Amino acid sequence: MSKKTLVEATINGETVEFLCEPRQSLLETLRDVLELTGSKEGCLTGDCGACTVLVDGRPVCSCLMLGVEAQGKNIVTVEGLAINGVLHVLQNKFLEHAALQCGICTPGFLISAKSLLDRNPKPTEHEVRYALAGNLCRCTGYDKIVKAVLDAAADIRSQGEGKAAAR
Amino acid sequence: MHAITYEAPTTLDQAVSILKTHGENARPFCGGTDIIIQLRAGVRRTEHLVDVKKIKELQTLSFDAKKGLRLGAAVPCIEISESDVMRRHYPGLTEAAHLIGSLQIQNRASVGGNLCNGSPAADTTPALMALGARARIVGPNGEREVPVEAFVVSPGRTVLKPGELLVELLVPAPAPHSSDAYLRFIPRNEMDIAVVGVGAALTLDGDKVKAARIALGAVAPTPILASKAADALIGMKLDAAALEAAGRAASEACSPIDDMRGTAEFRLHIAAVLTRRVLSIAAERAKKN
Amino acid sequence: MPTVVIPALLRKFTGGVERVELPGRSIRELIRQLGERFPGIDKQLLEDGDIRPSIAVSIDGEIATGGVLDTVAENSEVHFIPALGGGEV
Amino acid sequence: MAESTTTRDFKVIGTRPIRPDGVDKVTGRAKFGADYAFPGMLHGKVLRSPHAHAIIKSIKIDKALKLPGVKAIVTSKDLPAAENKLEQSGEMTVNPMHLSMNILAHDKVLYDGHAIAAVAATSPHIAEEALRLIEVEYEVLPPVMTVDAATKPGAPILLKDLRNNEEGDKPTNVAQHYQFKRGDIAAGFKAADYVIEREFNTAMVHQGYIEPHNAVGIYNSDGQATIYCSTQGAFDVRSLSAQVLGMPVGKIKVVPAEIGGGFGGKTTIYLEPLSVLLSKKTGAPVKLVMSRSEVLRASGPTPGGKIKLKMGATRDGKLVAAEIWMAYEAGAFPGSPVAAGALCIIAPYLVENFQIDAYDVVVNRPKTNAYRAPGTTQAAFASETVIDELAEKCGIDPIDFRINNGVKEGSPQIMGPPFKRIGFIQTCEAIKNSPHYKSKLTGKFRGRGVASGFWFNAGMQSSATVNIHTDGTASVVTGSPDIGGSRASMAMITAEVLGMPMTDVRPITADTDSIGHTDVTAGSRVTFATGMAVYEAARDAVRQLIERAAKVWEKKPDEVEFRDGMLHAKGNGVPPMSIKQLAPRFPRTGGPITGRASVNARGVGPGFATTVVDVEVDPDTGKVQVLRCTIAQDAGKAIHPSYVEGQMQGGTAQGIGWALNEEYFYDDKGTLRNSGFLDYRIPTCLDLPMIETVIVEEANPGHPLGVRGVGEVSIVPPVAAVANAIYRAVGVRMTQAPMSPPRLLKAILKHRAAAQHSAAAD
Repeated sequence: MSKKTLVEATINGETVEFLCEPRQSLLETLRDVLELTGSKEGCLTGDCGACTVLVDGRPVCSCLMLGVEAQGKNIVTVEGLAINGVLHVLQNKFLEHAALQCGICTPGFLISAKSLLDRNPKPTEHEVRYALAGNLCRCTGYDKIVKAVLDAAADIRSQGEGKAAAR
Repeated sequence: MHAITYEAPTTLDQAVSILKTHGENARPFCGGTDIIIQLRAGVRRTEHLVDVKKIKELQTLSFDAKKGLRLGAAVPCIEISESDVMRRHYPGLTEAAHLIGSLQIQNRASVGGNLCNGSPAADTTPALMALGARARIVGPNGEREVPVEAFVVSPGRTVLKPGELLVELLVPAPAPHSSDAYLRFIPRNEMDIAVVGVGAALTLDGDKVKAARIALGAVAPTPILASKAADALIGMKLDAAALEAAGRAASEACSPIDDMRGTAEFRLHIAAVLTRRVLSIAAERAKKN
Repeated sequence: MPTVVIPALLRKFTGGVERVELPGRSIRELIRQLGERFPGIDKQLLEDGDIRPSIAVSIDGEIATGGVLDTVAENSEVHFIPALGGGEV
Repeated sequence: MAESTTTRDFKVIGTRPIRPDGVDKVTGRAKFGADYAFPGMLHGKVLRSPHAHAIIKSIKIDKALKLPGVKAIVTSKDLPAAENKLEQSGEMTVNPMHLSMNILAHDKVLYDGHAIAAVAATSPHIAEEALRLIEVEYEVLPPVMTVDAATKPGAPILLKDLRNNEEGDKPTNVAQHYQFKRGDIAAGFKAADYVIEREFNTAMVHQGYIEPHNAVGIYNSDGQATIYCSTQGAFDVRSLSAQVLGMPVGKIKVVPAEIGGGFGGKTTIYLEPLSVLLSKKTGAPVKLVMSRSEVLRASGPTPGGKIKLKMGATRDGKLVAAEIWMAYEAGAFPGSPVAAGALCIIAPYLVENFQIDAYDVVVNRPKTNAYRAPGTTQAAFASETVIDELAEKCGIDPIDFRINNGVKEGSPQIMGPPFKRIGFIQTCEAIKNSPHYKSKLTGKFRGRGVASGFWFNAGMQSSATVNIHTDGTASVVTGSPDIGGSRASMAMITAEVLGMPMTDVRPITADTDSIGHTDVTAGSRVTFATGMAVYEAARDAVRQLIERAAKVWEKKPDEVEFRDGMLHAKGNGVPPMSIKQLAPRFPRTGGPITGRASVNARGVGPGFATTVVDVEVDPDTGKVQVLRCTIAQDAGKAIHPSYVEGQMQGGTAQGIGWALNEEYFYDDKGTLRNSGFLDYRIPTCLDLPMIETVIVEEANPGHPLGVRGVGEVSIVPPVAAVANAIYRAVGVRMTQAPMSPPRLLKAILKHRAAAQHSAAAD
């Protein structure tokens, strides 16, 4: 039948080893093998983005990557955004702006938004909308999500300036 | 999904020998953004996936002003859209790579994979065809090159034989006063498959067309070259009449179907519209080169 | 007296009559009195002794919740309308 | 009943605190249905019909059962016989036999994706492989896909037992005819200077919640079953599953998980009884999760249909008559929301003469279910487009036309009796005065359109408990699954009544054994009805607090009053006491304090919305871009304005998707060709502008806080508003939704050809 493979990867900063079948997606591996159920399944075809995780700093749909491909990779999921219980600025802004209703798409949006702000701390509204176009939300009409991300970017910039001023 | 095996060779020889031993049951595996979906849906029953992303030749992107572009089959689309060289010399191909799916998809999907998937609606294939790209293939019986327009033989099927592997795409260096462009029509602004896609490459001589290639996607069982439409432009000024004629000729080259993405009637009309638009964009760019 | 408005499709029982004044003070009484005045119409409104699940009772413009037990006032207006489906929160 | 909320000053209500369940949802901790796992849990998959209409001649499962890892397979043989009659369940009427036939096809499959069998195995992959080994022999019948096909003479009959209220014992595909009348339409049209008559067609569309249906069933040897699932109504899942399984309601406990969107689509059952059946057969917990394709093929979309509408107005812009014929695709079983559509289609307007005939028609498509203001968006597309056309003929601004004909307090409802306090005119005026409507729209092929909408909203049953903890903080327990942030509202109402900060109140959505019966989260009823129960439960707790304080002070309860979270003894200088101070004395004054309330809520306040959109059309491709959008909606009282805006924006976005690209695309064999998010195109982030909102607060006199429902009516105006904007942009009146590029381009080219022709003629 389907033999399992031993995979070693860094997930949310921790080196982990796990066994998975080649046919198991990274999403399935994260959720069913590693019990990281924060990444969600919405379509299994790469169209909704609810399963988005960072692989070596790039957002990918974990439903379209095999678990065995994670070998040697650095993976960040929504569970890895808060550091020692301190929420990431994006998480705080999503709460402040009521940028979630049902919350099923939220983990994917947070990951996509983080990857945008890591590269581009000064995005325009259109750049935010483009970066989030691979994540579907059916509850909010995106309005409050886009505002939350723009506000988070502003926060990150002012913190940066703060640090610069301190130096 | 049915049970599969997964191997990730690091050299071409290893890859070819693995593919050879499994024959029909094996497939090269790159971004996975098409094949994983197809395996889940049961439309492909491949049992052995051979991950080619660890092979150096398939990961190289290099440009030489004389020799042109060598684009490894596994180079992810995101690297193309983020490459200044690509944006400068092959803006149309870059646009096409940038249009595929979402950022999440572009981080995994490759131009080579897009071609090997053999979809009539692949975005990068018409762009490659317009540029006169060739596909370098290795297999048990050595190497061969195939022009991209001959690579896809029917929906989902390509010239690749069991054991063969697409290594890289070879794109000629753009001549002076040349450029390319790609446009597609989709109902939304992102995430859709092309209802019609048109790629064009032009070389200008003053305000006249010296050379032209036009390719279309999603309007026939495979991506097609609209040679008549392109040839008719040679020696012409790209005025409204010429664009109109080219659009009509491109549309006449199409044999589209009705489906959930659009009617045949709609596709024929859009093919003409996009051909006019894409030619104008390519011309504007060519003037600047 | 309370007024009962006959649903369009049940007016075949009333010979086209649209509004009837009846002395009843509860939905149960009103339906019984309707049945006496227009034989058969009560069976269209009742099932196992209560309002059919497919029907809602509106008293003075508000959907009532007590079925045949609901009471009505001297000048109440009673309508029988289709039970409706709903959507989000 | 209610003090006018506009004159009341609230401390918590109307503010924008962080939602209590927020942190769990941004950290990935929130447990949705598919996130549940139990030791020894098996995974289930469902075999579905590839045919739209066929007789099942045989099902062979032996090969599948032999596959290693396969533990059990169930078919309709495992379901008890069910009665063919209507029953009330929550707000819906249910036919137990049809429900059972939809869970697992009995002798016939009635749509592409109809469930036939379910497998439990040690992994989802093995269960999937097993499906391929189940052999089903079909006798394929011609599919009946549209209202026209289903009603033409000699049409194949879907349900042999189906009879309607008019054709006696004749087998039919028409499940029901509804009719609503007022005045004399012939006289009405005689009085009209302008009469517009058009036929509209709309496509079946899906709610498109991102979370697929899911269920984990655990059946214990003692006959007790537990179901974990994402649902809008745990109590409905319990009663419906009990019905399908022939189990006593009391033997089933339903634990509502966090729910990833519903919009009406998660008000019934699909996988829940299967998970229990498979668990009973295997003795292990069984989890089933639908794929996206299964969600689109086999859950409950909202109907497409045909609407013929004729409306007349006088020269000075008074609507005088309406004649409406409408038929909706119920899907494989009766029960489309066509009656609701009929009662809403012209509800915002005072029309003295009308006749509305509505038909519920079964077709070989999935059984439709509720979707945000069910049946009304399709209807408003027709009426609001024709009203726009009449306004144009009369040369009156479309908003003024609506204000002139709009219903207000005292105007008769479609059923006759007068409206109580409502805010329709106010929503029109809010849009008229909005920066958006006042701005000038410039540029080629751009247009601005407006439309309005009405929805009843619902009341129904809710229960709530408010517990005062030993430290004087509180928890509020309800049975209403929280789709859009309702736990925040429940906590805020509790905090308001108890005079404590919202952060001192923990809101809980309880399972079906832990709270009194509570009807489904639907009909925009949670903040209204469950909010009413919470308000009463909190007041019950306050009554008890007063008694306890009286005891402590050795006074009579009427000598103690409760103000701003403090207990005050009347008269002499006894220092006031906070709840925190009183709480430690609960044990010696009678024990814990638990406030309770259960309501079958009356006093529902209907909802109105008016929306304006600006669009730009590409005349060479037929593609429409929405440039700007503003919606004004009457909330009665906005408890948490951010989440009220969220409901307004979300419904508007769904309406825009409905207007432009969303539709079920079936081929001639009745197979759904776009059963995925790739080709079932809901709007992405790049397809929408910011959605500006104006919350109108016209207090509902039937609610202690003035609340109306806000969840639904926002979806009603956009389809018509977009159609009206397209007309202003390119001069074509669209009568088919969605107004997708191929359809719009065709209309534009036809319009151009006609224009050239007439130009040539001059």
